[in-house]
Amino acid sequence: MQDVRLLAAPLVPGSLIGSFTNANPGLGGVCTFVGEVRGEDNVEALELSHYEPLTLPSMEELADRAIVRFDLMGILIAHRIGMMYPGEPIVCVSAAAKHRRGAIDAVDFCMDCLKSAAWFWKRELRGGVWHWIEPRAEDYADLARWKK
Amino acid sequence: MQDVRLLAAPLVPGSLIGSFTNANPGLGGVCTFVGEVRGEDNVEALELSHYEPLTLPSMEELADRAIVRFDLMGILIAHRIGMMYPGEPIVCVSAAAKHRRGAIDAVDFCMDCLKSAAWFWKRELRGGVWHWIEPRAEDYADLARWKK
Amino acid sequence: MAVRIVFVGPLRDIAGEEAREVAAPLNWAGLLEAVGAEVAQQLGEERVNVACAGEVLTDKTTLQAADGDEVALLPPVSGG
Amino acid sequence: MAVRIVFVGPLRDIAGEEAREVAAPLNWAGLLEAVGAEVAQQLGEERVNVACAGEVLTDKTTLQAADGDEVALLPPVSGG
Repeated sequence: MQDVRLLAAPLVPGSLIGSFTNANPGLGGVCTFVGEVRGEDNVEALELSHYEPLTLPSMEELADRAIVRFDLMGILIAHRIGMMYPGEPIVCVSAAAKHRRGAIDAVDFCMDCLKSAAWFWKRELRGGVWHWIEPRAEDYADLARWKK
Repeated sequence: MQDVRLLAAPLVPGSLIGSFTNANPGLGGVCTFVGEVRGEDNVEALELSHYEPLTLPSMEELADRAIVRFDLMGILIAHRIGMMYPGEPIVCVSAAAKHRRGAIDAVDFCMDCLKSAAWFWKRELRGGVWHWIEPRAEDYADLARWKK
Repeated sequence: MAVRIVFVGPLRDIAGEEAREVAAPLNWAGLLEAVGAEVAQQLGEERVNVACAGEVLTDKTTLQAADGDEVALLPPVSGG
Repeated sequence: MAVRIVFVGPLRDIAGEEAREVAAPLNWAGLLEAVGAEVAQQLGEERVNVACAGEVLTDKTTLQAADGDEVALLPPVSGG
Protein backbone atom coordinates (compact mmCIF):
# COMPACT_ATOMS: atom_id res chain seq x y z
CA MET A 1 0.00 0.00 0.00
CA GLN A 2 1.63 3.17 -1.26
CA ASP A 3 0.41 6.56 -0.08
CA VAL A 4 2.30 9.65 -1.23
CA ARG A 5 1.01 13.12 -0.44
CA LEU A 6 2.05 16.70 -0.95
CA LEU A 7 0.10 18.79 1.55
CA ALA A 8 -0.57 22.51 1.52
CA ALA A 9 -2.63 22.20 4.72
CA PRO A 10 -1.46 21.06 8.18
CA LEU A 11 -0.10 17.52 8.35
CA VAL A 12 -1.61 15.41 11.16
CA PRO A 13 0.69 12.37 11.55
CA GLY A 14 -1.60 10.51 13.96
CA SER A 15 -4.49 10.34 11.53
CA LEU A 16 -2.26 9.29 8.61
CA ILE A 17 -0.39 6.60 10.54
CA GLY A 18 -3.45 4.99 12.08
CA SER A 19 -5.09 4.36 8.73
CA PHE A 20 -1.77 3.40 7.12
CA THR A 21 -1.14 0.72 9.78
CA ASN A 22 -4.66 -0.66 9.36
CA ALA A 23 -4.18 -0.80 5.58
CA ASN A 24 -1.27 -3.23 5.97
CA PRO A 25 -2.62 -6.26 7.82
CA GLY A 26 -0.06 -8.97 8.63
CA LEU A 27 2.82 -6.55 9.09
CA GLY A 28 5.56 -7.28 11.62
CA GLY A 29 6.65 -3.73 12.23
CA VAL A 30 5.95 -0.13 11.32
CA CYS A 31 8.59 2.56 11.56
CA THR A 32 7.57 6.19 11.37
CA PHE A 33 9.51 9.43 11.32
CA VAL A 34 7.91 12.82 11.82
CA GLY A 35 9.99 15.96 11.29
CA GLU A 36 8.85 19.23 12.82
CA VAL A 37 9.83 22.87 12.52
CA ARG A 38 12.32 23.59 15.30
CA GLY A 39 11.88 26.89 17.08
CA GLU A 40 15.57 27.23 17.95
CA ASP A 41 17.81 30.00 16.52
CA ASN A 42 14.79 32.30 16.70
CA VAL A 43 13.09 30.71 13.71
CA GLU A 44 9.72 32.42 13.36
CA ALA A 45 8.45 30.54 10.32
CA LEU A 46 9.54 28.18 7.60
CA GLU A 47 8.40 28.07 4.00
CA LEU A 48 8.75 25.14 1.63
CA SER A 49 8.47 25.64 -2.12
CA HIS A 50 8.13 22.89 -4.67
CA TYR A 51 8.05 22.62 -8.46
CA GLU A 52 4.77 21.02 -9.43
CA PRO A 53 5.90 18.98 -12.48
CA LEU A 54 8.73 17.30 -10.54
CA THR A 55 8.06 17.19 -6.81
CA LEU A 56 5.17 14.73 -6.42
CA PRO A 57 6.32 12.42 -9.27
CA SER A 58 9.78 12.18 -7.71
CA MET A 59 8.25 11.38 -4.29
CA GLU A 60 6.24 8.59 -5.91
CA GLU A 61 9.38 7.26 -7.55
CA LEU A 62 11.15 7.36 -4.17
CA ALA A 63 8.30 5.33 -2.65
CA ASP A 64 8.61 2.74 -5.44
CA ARG A 65 12.36 2.44 -4.91
CA ALA A 66 11.97 2.04 -1.15
CA ILE A 67 9.35 -0.69 -1.53
CA VAL A 68 11.61 -2.75 -3.79
CA ARG A 69 14.88 -2.08 -1.96
CA PHE A 70 13.56 -2.82 1.54
CA ASP A 71 10.90 -5.39 0.68
CA LEU A 72 8.13 -3.30 2.20
CA MET A 73 4.47 -4.13 2.53
CA GLY A 74 3.59 -0.45 2.37
CA ILE A 75 4.95 3.05 2.56
CA LEU A 76 3.53 6.44 3.40
CA ILE A 77 5.34 9.65 2.43
CA ALA A 78 3.62 12.92 3.30
CA HIS A 79 5.43 16.23 2.89
CA ARG A 80 4.23 19.74 3.60
CA ILE A 81 4.61 22.72 1.30
CA GLY A 82 3.84 26.34 2.09
CA MET A 83 4.23 28.25 5.34
CA MET A 84 4.75 26.51 8.69
CA TYR A 85 5.46 27.59 12.25
CA PRO A 86 7.62 26.06 15.04
CA GLY A 87 6.15 22.80 16.30
CA GLU A 88 4.30 22.04 13.06
CA PRO A 89 5.06 18.76 11.26
CA ILE A 90 6.89 19.15 7.92
CA VAL A 91 7.26 15.53 6.89
CA CYS A 92 5.99 12.09 7.84
CA VAL A 93 7.42 8.84 6.48
CA SER A 94 6.05 5.50 7.60
CA ALA A 95 7.13 2.05 6.38
CA ALA A 96 5.48 -1.29 7.08
CA ALA A 97 7.37 -4.58 6.67
CA LYS A 98 7.47 -8.16 7.90
CA HIS A 99 10.64 -7.46 9.89
CA ARG A 100 11.89 -4.37 11.68
CA ARG A 101 15.17 -4.01 9.74
CA GLY A 102 13.41 -3.22 6.43
CA ALA A 103 10.95 -0.81 8.03
CA ILE A 104 13.62 1.16 9.92
CA ASP A 105 16.08 1.27 7.01
CA ALA A 106 13.37 2.38 4.58
CA VAL A 107 12.44 5.35 6.77
CA ASP A 108 16.11 6.24 7.22
CA PHE A 109 16.66 6.05 3.43
CA CYS A 110 13.56 8.06 2.49
CA MET A 111 14.35 10.80 5.00
CA ASP A 112 17.90 11.14 3.66
CA CYS A 113 16.54 11.40 0.11
CA LEU A 114 13.81 13.88 1.04
CA LYS A 115 16.31 16.04 2.93
CA SER A 116 18.92 16.46 0.21
CA ALA A 117 17.65 14.96 -3.05
CA ALA A 118 13.95 15.79 -3.43
CA TRP A 119 12.51 18.80 -5.21
CA PHE A 120 11.92 21.09 -2.26
CA TRP A 121 13.36 24.46 -1.36
CA LYS A 122 13.25 25.66 2.21
CA ARG A 123 13.63 29.07 3.74
CA GLU A 124 13.43 30.28 7.33
CA LEU A 125 12.23 33.57 8.72
CA ARG A 126 14.57 34.85 11.44
CA GLY A 127 14.41 38.36 12.81
CA GLY A 128 11.99 39.30 10.06
CA VAL A 129 14.40 38.23 7.30
CA TRP A 130 14.03 35.15 5.06
CA HIS A 131 17.07 32.87 4.70
CA TRP A 132 17.29 30.04 2.18
CA ILE A 133 18.44 26.78 3.75
CA GLU A 134 20.73 24.22 2.15
CA PRO A 135 21.33 20.71 3.49
CA ARG A 136 24.11 20.42 6.09
CA ALA A 137 27.31 18.48 5.32
CA GLU A 138 25.93 15.67 7.51
CA ASP A 139 22.83 15.49 5.34
CA TYR A 140 24.92 14.90 2.22
CA ALA A 141 27.03 12.36 4.11
CA ASP A 142 23.87 10.56 5.28
CA LEU A 143 22.62 10.38 1.70
CA ALA A 144 25.94 9.00 0.44
CA ARG A 145 25.53 5.95 2.71
CA TRP A 146 22.88 4.58 0.33
CA LYS A 147 24.87 4.86 -2.89
CA LYS A 148 25.89 1.50 -4.21
CA MET B 1 11.35 13.04 29.02
CA GLN B 2 11.77 9.35 29.75
CA ASP B 3 8.74 7.07 29.73
CA VAL B 4 9.33 3.33 30.22
CA ARG B 5 6.43 0.95 30.59
CA LEU B 6 5.84 -2.76 30.97
CA LEU B 7 2.23 -3.41 30.00
CA ALA B 8 0.05 -6.40 30.81
CA ALA B 9 -2.90 -4.81 28.98
CA PRO B 10 -3.16 -3.90 25.28
CA LEU B 11 -0.65 -1.36 24.03
CA VAL B 12 -2.19 1.52 22.05
CA PRO B 13 0.71 3.22 20.23
CA GLY B 14 -1.33 6.20 19.01
CA SER B 15 -2.24 7.35 22.49
CA LEU B 16 1.31 6.90 23.81
CA ILE B 17 3.01 8.67 20.91
CA GLY B 18 0.68 11.66 20.84
CA SER B 19 1.36 12.57 24.45
CA PHE B 20 5.05 11.71 24.12
CA THR B 21 5.47 14.12 21.20
CA ASN B 22 3.64 16.86 23.07
CA ALA B 23 5.87 16.30 26.10
CA ASN B 24 8.98 17.18 24.07
CA PRO B 25 8.45 20.71 22.73
CA GLY B 26 11.20 22.02 20.47
CA LEU B 27 12.04 18.64 18.99
CA GLY B 28 13.21 18.40 15.37
CA GLY B 29 12.14 14.84 14.78
CA VAL B 30 10.43 11.85 16.34
CA CYS B 31 11.08 8.32 15.19
CA THR B 32 8.77 5.54 16.31
CA PHE B 33 8.79 1.81 15.81
CA VAL B 34 5.82 -0.41 16.58
CA GLY B 35 6.22 -4.19 16.42
CA GLU B 36 3.14 -6.38 16.06
CA VAL B 37 2.39 -10.08 16.31
CA ARG B 38 2.61 -11.50 12.79
CA GLY B 39 -0.06 -14.01 11.88
CA GLU B 40 2.14 -15.88 9.39
CA ASP B 41 3.27 -19.49 9.92
CA ASN B 42 -0.13 -20.14 11.51
CA VAL B 43 0.75 -18.33 14.71
CA GLU B 44 -2.39 -18.35 16.86
CA ALA B 45 -1.03 -16.50 19.84
CA LEU B 46 2.16 -15.22 21.40
CA GLU B 47 3.09 -15.05 25.06
CA LEU B 48 5.81 -12.92 26.59
CA SER B 49 7.17 -13.68 30.04
CA HIS B 50 9.40 -11.44 32.08
CA TYR B 51 11.30 -11.60 35.35
CA GLU B 52 10.02 -8.82 37.56
CA PRO B 53 13.26 -7.91 39.41
CA LEU B 54 15.21 -7.48 36.16
CA THR B 55 12.95 -6.62 33.22
CA LEU B 56 11.70 -3.10 33.97
CA PRO B 57 14.98 -1.92 35.59
CA SER B 58 16.93 -3.08 32.53
CA MET B 59 14.51 -1.27 30.19
CA GLU B 60 15.03 1.90 32.22
CA GLU B 61 18.77 1.45 31.98
CA LEU B 62 18.44 0.98 28.21
CA ALA B 63 16.47 4.25 27.99
CA ASP B 64 19.22 6.05 29.94
CA ARG B 65 21.91 4.69 27.64
CA ALA B 66 19.98 5.68 24.51
CA ILE B 67 19.43 9.24 25.77
CA VAL B 68 23.15 9.75 26.38
CA ARG B 69 24.41 7.90 23.31
CA PHE B 70 22.07 9.59 20.80
CA ASP B 71 21.65 12.95 22.52
CA LEU B 72 17.89 12.55 22.79
CA MET B 73 15.35 14.98 24.18
CA GLY B 74 13.12 12.11 25.18
CA ILE B 75 12.47 8.42 24.81
CA LEU B 76 9.45 6.17 25.19
CA ILE B 77 9.84 2.41 25.56
CA ALA B 78 6.65 0.40 26.04
CA HIS B 79 6.73 -3.40 25.95
CA ARG B 80 3.91 -5.87 26.37
CA ILE B 81 3.95 -8.95 28.55
CA GLY B 82 1.35 -11.71 28.69
CA MET B 83 -0.77 -13.18 25.93
CA MET B 84 -1.21 -11.48 22.55
CA TYR B 85 -2.87 -12.31 19.25
CA PRO B 86 -1.92 -11.57 15.60
CA GLY B 87 -2.14 -7.88 14.78
CA GLU B 88 -1.64 -6.77 18.39
CA PRO B 89 1.27 -4.43 19.18
CA ILE B 90 4.08 -6.00 21.24
CA VAL B 91 6.50 -3.12 21.51
CA CYS B 92 6.63 0.60 20.86
CA VAL B 93 9.82 2.67 20.94
CA SER B 94 9.76 6.37 20.21
CA ALA B 95 12.71 8.78 20.32
CA ALA B 96 12.65 12.57 20.09
CA ALA B 97 15.74 14.56 19.14
CA LYS B 98 16.84 17.83 17.59
CA HIS B 99 17.95 16.04 14.42
CA ARG B 100 16.63 12.95 12.65
CA ARG B 101 19.88 10.93 12.79
CA GLY B 102 19.77 10.61 16.59
CA ALA B 103 16.06 9.79 16.69
CA ILE B 104 16.27 7.08 14.02
CA ASP B 105 19.47 5.51 15.36
CA ALA B 106 18.11 5.45 18.91
CA VAL B 107 15.01 3.51 17.84
CA ASP B 108 17.15 1.13 15.80
CA PHE B 109 19.48 0.58 18.80
CA CYS B 110 16.70 0.10 21.35
CA MET B 111 14.85 -2.38 19.15
CA ASP B 112 18.01 -4.45 18.63
CA CYS B 113 18.59 -4.48 22.39
CA LEU B 114 14.97 -5.35 23.22
CA LYS B 115 14.97 -8.14 20.66
CA SER B 116 18.06 -10.02 21.81
CA ALA B 117 19.33 -8.53 25.04
CA ALA B 118 16.39 -7.63 27.28
CA TRP B 119 14.82 -9.86 29.92
CA PHE B 120 11.90 -11.25 27.93
CA TRP B 121 11.04 -14.78 26.90
CA LYS B 122 8.70 -15.35 23.99
CA ARG B 123 6.70 -18.34 22.91
CA GLU B 124 4.28 -18.89 20.04
CA LEU B 125 1.21 -21.07 19.83
CA ARG B 126 1.10 -22.91 16.49
CA GLY B 127 -1.27 -25.79 15.83
CA GLY B 128 -2.20 -25.87 19.48
CA VAL B 129 1.43 -26.35 20.60
CA TRP B 130 3.61 -23.75 22.33
CA HIS B 131 7.10 -23.14 20.89
CA TRP B 132 9.77 -21.05 22.63
CA ILE B 133 11.34 -18.51 20.29
CA GLU B 134 14.97 -17.47 20.26
CA PRO B 135 16.35 -14.49 18.35
CA ARG B 136 17.31 -15.17 14.71
CA ALA B 137 20.95 -15.00 13.60
CA GLU B 138 20.13 -11.62 12.00
CA ASP B 139 18.94 -10.32 15.36
CA TYR B 140 22.28 -11.12 17.00
CA ALA B 141 24.09 -9.60 13.99
CA ASP B 142 21.97 -6.44 14.28
CA LEU B 143 22.84 -6.16 17.97
CA ALA B 144 26.56 -6.60 17.28
CA ARG B 145 26.53 -3.42 15.13
CA TRP B 146 26.30 -1.31 18.29
CA LYS B 147 29.23 -2.87 20.15
CA LYS B 148 32.15 -0.51 20.35
CA MET C 1 5.76 31.15 -29.93
CA ALA C 2 7.04 31.21 -26.36
CA VAL C 3 9.06 29.33 -23.80
CA ARG C 4 8.28 29.94 -20.15
CA ILE C 5 11.30 30.18 -17.84
CA VAL C 6 10.45 29.43 -14.22
CA PHE C 7 12.70 30.61 -11.38
CA VAL C 8 12.50 28.34 -8.37
CA GLY C 9 13.45 28.87 -4.72
CA PRO C 10 16.40 31.23 -4.16
CA LEU C 11 16.70 31.87 -7.91
CA ARG C 12 13.31 33.54 -7.75
CA ASP C 13 14.74 36.09 -5.31
CA ILE C 14 17.75 36.71 -7.54
CA ALA C 15 15.64 37.03 -10.69
CA GLY C 16 13.13 39.22 -8.91
CA GLU C 17 10.30 37.39 -10.65
CA GLU C 18 8.61 34.02 -10.68
CA ALA C 19 8.67 33.39 -14.43
CA ARG C 20 9.45 35.03 -17.74
CA GLU C 21 8.29 34.28 -21.27
CA VAL C 22 10.85 34.32 -24.04
CA ALA C 23 10.72 33.48 -27.74
CA ALA C 24 11.01 29.85 -28.81
CA PRO C 25 13.15 27.95 -29.53
CA LEU C 26 15.53 28.36 -26.60
CA ASN C 27 18.93 26.71 -26.22
CA TRP C 28 21.58 26.97 -23.46
CA ALA C 29 23.20 30.11 -24.86
CA GLY C 30 19.79 31.73 -25.29
CA LEU C 31 18.85 30.83 -21.74
CA LEU C 32 22.03 32.35 -20.26
CA GLU C 33 21.33 35.53 -22.19
CA ALA C 34 17.67 35.68 -21.27
CA VAL C 35 18.03 35.34 -17.49
CA GLY C 36 20.48 38.15 -16.74
CA ALA C 37 24.07 38.02 -15.51
CA GLU C 38 23.37 37.07 -11.89
CA VAL C 39 21.13 34.08 -12.64
CA ALA C 40 23.42 33.07 -15.54
CA GLN C 41 26.29 32.85 -13.06
CA GLN C 42 24.23 30.56 -10.83
CA LEU C 43 23.35 28.39 -13.83
CA GLY C 44 27.07 27.85 -14.38
CA GLU C 45 27.26 26.02 -11.06
CA GLU C 46 27.06 22.26 -11.26
CA ARG C 47 24.59 22.09 -8.35
CA VAL C 48 21.99 24.06 -10.29
CA ASN C 49 19.79 21.87 -12.50
CA VAL C 50 17.56 22.68 -15.44
CA ALA C 51 14.32 20.90 -16.30
CA CYS C 52 12.61 21.18 -19.66
CA ALA C 53 9.01 20.05 -20.15
CA GLY C 54 9.02 18.27 -16.78
CA GLU C 55 12.27 16.36 -17.33
CA VAL C 56 15.50 17.21 -15.52
CA LEU C 57 18.32 17.46 -18.08
CA THR C 58 21.32 15.19 -17.53
CA ASP C 59 23.43 17.80 -19.35
CA LYS C 60 21.76 21.18 -19.09
CA THR C 61 23.92 22.66 -21.84
CA THR C 62 22.03 20.46 -24.35
CA LEU C 63 18.81 22.42 -23.66
CA GLN C 64 16.50 22.65 -26.70
CA ALA C 65 13.19 24.13 -25.56
CA ALA C 66 10.40 24.34 -28.11
CA ASP C 67 7.28 26.47 -28.23
CA GLY C 68 5.08 25.76 -25.24
CA ASP C 69 7.84 24.17 -23.15
CA GLU C 70 8.43 25.22 -19.58
CA VAL C 71 12.08 25.55 -18.56
CA ALA C 72 12.65 25.41 -14.79
CA LEU C 73 15.86 26.59 -13.12
CA LEU C 74 16.42 24.42 -10.06
CA PRO C 75 18.89 25.48 -7.37
CA PRO C 76 20.20 23.07 -4.70
CA VAL C 77 17.27 21.46 -2.91
CA SER C 78 16.49 21.09 0.79
CA GLY C 79 13.43 19.34 2.15
CA GLY C 80 12.38 17.42 5.20
CA MET D 1 16.14 -20.79 56.22
CA ALA D 2 15.29 -20.95 52.51
CA VAL D 3 16.43 -19.86 49.07
CA ARG D 4 13.80 -19.62 46.36
CA ILE D 5 14.86 -20.91 42.93
CA VAL D 6 12.80 -19.42 40.09
CA PHE D 7 12.60 -21.13 36.69
CA VAL D 8 12.02 -18.66 33.86
CA GLY D 9 10.73 -19.14 30.30
CA PRO D 10 11.63 -22.48 28.70
CA LEU D 11 13.37 -23.63 31.90
CA ARG D 12 9.99 -23.56 33.61
CA ASP D 13 8.73 -26.15 31.13
CA ILE D 14 11.78 -28.33 31.71
CA ALA D 15 11.59 -28.04 35.49
CA GLY D 16 7.84 -28.60 35.43
CA GLU D 17 7.40 -25.94 38.09
CA GLU D 18 7.65 -22.22 38.51
CA ALA D 19 9.78 -22.13 41.63
CA ARG D 20 11.23 -24.32 44.34
CA GLU D 21 12.41 -23.57 47.86
CA VAL D 22 15.64 -25.11 49.04
CA ALA D 23 17.69 -24.77 52.22
CA ALA D 24 20.07 -21.81 52.56
CA PRO D 25 22.90 -21.20 51.89
CA LEU D 26 23.08 -22.28 48.27
CA ASN D 27 26.18 -22.32 46.08
CA TRP D 28 26.73 -23.39 42.46
CA ALA D 29 27.20 -27.08 43.31
CA GLY D 30 24.13 -27.02 45.52
CA LEU D 31 22.11 -25.36 42.77
CA LEU D 32 23.09 -27.96 40.17
CA GLU D 33 22.09 -30.69 42.60
CA ALA D 34 18.79 -29.04 43.56
CA VAL D 35 17.40 -28.45 40.06
CA GLY D 36 17.60 -31.95 38.58
CA ALA D 37 19.76 -33.31 35.78
CA GLU D 38 17.96 -31.74 32.85
CA VAL D 39 17.96 -28.18 34.20
CA ALA D 40 21.52 -28.65 35.47
CA GLN D 41 22.60 -29.48 31.94
CA GLN D 42 21.02 -26.24 30.68
CA LEU D 43 22.77 -24.31 33.43
CA GLY D 44 26.06 -25.57 32.05
CA GLU D 45 25.46 -23.63 28.85
CA GLU D 46 27.09 -20.23 28.63
CA ARG D 47 23.91 -18.63 27.26
CA VAL D 48 22.00 -19.42 30.45
CA ASN D 49 22.39 -16.77 33.13
CA VAL D 50 21.78 -16.82 36.86
CA ALA D 51 20.56 -13.89 38.94
CA CYS D 52 20.77 -13.75 42.72
CA ALA D 53 18.80 -11.20 44.72
CA GLY D 54 18.00 -9.23 41.56
CA GLU D 55 21.58 -9.08 40.24
CA VAL D 56 22.75 -11.07 37.21
CA LEU D 57 25.98 -12.88 38.12
CA THR D 58 28.98 -12.18 35.92
CA ASP D 59 30.27 -15.65 36.80
CA LYS D 60 27.36 -17.84 37.84
CA THR D 61 29.64 -20.46 39.38
CA THR D 62 30.44 -17.98 42.17
CA LEU D 63 26.79 -18.15 43.37
CA GLN D 64 26.43 -17.68 47.12
CA ALA D 65 22.73 -17.35 47.93
CA ALA D 66 21.77 -16.57 51.51
CA ASP D 67 18.55 -17.07 53.39
CA GLY D 68 15.73 -15.10 51.74
CA ASP D 69 17.52 -14.68 48.41
CA GLU D 70 15.77 -15.43 45.18
CA VAL D 71 17.87 -17.25 42.57
CA ALA D 72 16.54 -16.95 39.01
CA LEU D 73 17.60 -19.22 36.18
CA LEU D 74 17.54 -17.19 32.96
CA PRO D 75 17.62 -18.93 29.56
CA PRO D 76 18.40 -17.04 26.31
CA VAL D 77 16.07 -14.08 25.95
CA SER D 78 13.86 -12.95 23.08
CA GLY D 79 11.69 -9.88 23.15
CA GLY D 80 10.29 -7.29 20.75
